[in-house]
Amino acid sequence: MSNAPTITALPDGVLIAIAGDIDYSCTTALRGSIREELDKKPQRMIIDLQNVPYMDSSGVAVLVEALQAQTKGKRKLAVCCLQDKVKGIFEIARLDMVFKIFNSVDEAKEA
Amino acid sequence: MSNAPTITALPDGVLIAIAGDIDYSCTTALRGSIREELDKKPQRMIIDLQNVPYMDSSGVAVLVEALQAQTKGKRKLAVCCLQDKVKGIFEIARLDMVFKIFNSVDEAKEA
Amino acid sequence: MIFDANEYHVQMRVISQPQYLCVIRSVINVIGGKCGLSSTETDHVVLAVDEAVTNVIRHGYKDEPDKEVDISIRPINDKDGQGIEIILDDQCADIKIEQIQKRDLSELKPGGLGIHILYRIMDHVQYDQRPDAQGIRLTLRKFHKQQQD
Amino acid sequence: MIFDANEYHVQMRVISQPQYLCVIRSVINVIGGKCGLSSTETDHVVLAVDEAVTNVIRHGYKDEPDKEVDISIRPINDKDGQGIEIILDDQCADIKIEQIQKRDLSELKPGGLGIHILYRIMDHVQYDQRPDAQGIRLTLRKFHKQQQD
Ligand SMILES: Nc1ncnc2c1ncn2[C@@H]1O[C@H](COP(=O)(O)OP(=O)(O)O)[C@@H](O)[C@H]1O
Ligand SMILES: Nc1ncnc2c1ncn2[C@@H]1O[C@H](COP(=O)(O)OP(=O)(O)O)[C@@H](O)[C@H]1O
Repeated sequence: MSNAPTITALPDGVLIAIAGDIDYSCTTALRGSIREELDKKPQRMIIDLQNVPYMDSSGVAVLVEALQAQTKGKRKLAVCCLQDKVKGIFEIARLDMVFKIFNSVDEAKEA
Repeated sequence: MSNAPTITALPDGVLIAIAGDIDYSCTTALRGSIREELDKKPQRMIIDLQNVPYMDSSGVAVLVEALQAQTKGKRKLAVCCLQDKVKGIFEIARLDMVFKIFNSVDEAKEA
Repeated sequence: MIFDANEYHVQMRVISQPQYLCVIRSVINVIGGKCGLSSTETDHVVLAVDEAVTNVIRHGYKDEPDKEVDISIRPINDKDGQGIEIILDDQCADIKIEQIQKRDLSELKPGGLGIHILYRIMDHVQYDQRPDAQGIRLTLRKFHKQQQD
Repeated sequence: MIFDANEYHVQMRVISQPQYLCVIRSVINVIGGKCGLSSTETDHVVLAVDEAVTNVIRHGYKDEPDKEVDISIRPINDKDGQGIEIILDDQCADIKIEQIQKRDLSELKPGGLGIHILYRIMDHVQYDQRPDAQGIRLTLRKFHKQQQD
């Protein structure tokens, strides 16, 4: 992940599209970008991972943080468009049941 | 290149399709396969590189050998479907003028 | 280097900066198949090694960017099967291996997944104080399983 | 390893077997961009290093599969510009650098392209007898050129 995530406003929240491998080289910056959005308390936050070929547990930690912040405020967090390897780490970390995971941005918007 | 090249008979010769990176780890085997076909003195030999993402000068040497054998016997040799990086080495080695290079197998068959 | 190249065919020394994690991943990614792992097995080992090196950088070296991580790789082909062995050596002389602990996964919290992932993915995970007592050695092994192809 | 990791961020020792050329290529491929090279420049450096290592294996070690090649990589960022330096060290004590010669390209023959490619691609190519006189050191440098992006 060498670029900042792309932030798009939604009627009821925000869509954050990340691009590139997510590992410990970028999670500090990514955490910062996502916290900035969390602070605005969006009713719905969608994290689009379609352009993320790879993620390790330091990336998962950032998502878990976001999930906890949103859940605590009774707001929604969804992730969508996971590539196979990223699906793999969700399964290995047994987080595929914890997160709301969708196949498309549209499905995540409606849920 | 971990697989042997795919050899297909043509009305007037042979089509040799190679797959995978061509470097010094496979050129001895590749040279063997191509020599076997050269020994049959095909009127036309087409070497299809569409599934070759990378080639170094040890691969180029095999092709130059084939070209020389065919030219000496007044028979044809064409290469086709070069990917960008492979085109690059032909240019760097200034062999893009020496070989007959085509964009498709069909063009190579007609030429 | 630490080992005989005839056994450990590829050895690397990488500075302790996360920007080079992707270099290490690409090496494991290319070598996995050569050691007889399936592509899914290779993907998993890539993740495991990434987690282990990240831990050395974060916890071992506390993000100091001028330390070294040594990675030694050998193909395994013996009675235990076909696979890969990867040894990570660091120079964290002040770390005791007892500090390196799997966490309980029942509670959801950010972090604490790395060691868990290591053990889930690899067939063999072993932390030792390095023979020369200058740091930690992590030995990882993964064998190819027929049915996973 | 040969160098200080603070300068040469990634160092590798690879056994002298052509099956590992692709490992070396993947490392250069990932590091090129980090050193500021464009993707075409990186592709070219990948080829140059592949040619140089192949030469060590073929000509230096005469295909003996149990020798070592050391590869040390550092990003350059100084008055000369931004780019990459790659040092190859072998242990071919019986090779004299005078034996390593570009060939005349006017005549078409198989082989003899490697050194030519090295000089066409790299901005700096230098062969030295190693300080310890145990082999050859090849120093390669490539700088990013603005217009090539
Ligand atoms: N290489 C290491 N050196 C020192 N301590 C480590 C190392 N690896 C892991 N640890 C310790 O084990 C704990 C658990 O590691 P891990 O499961 O990867 O989770 P996390 O890194 O998210 O804390 C770390 O918090 C750290 O205290
Ligand atoms: N690392 C090396 N060690 C010893 N001799 C070398 C080395 N590199 C090149 N040479 C010599 O220089 C010649 C030219 O090399 P090169 O241009 O790569 O063409 P080729 O390898 O096809 O012969 C080789 O044939 C060899 O005699």
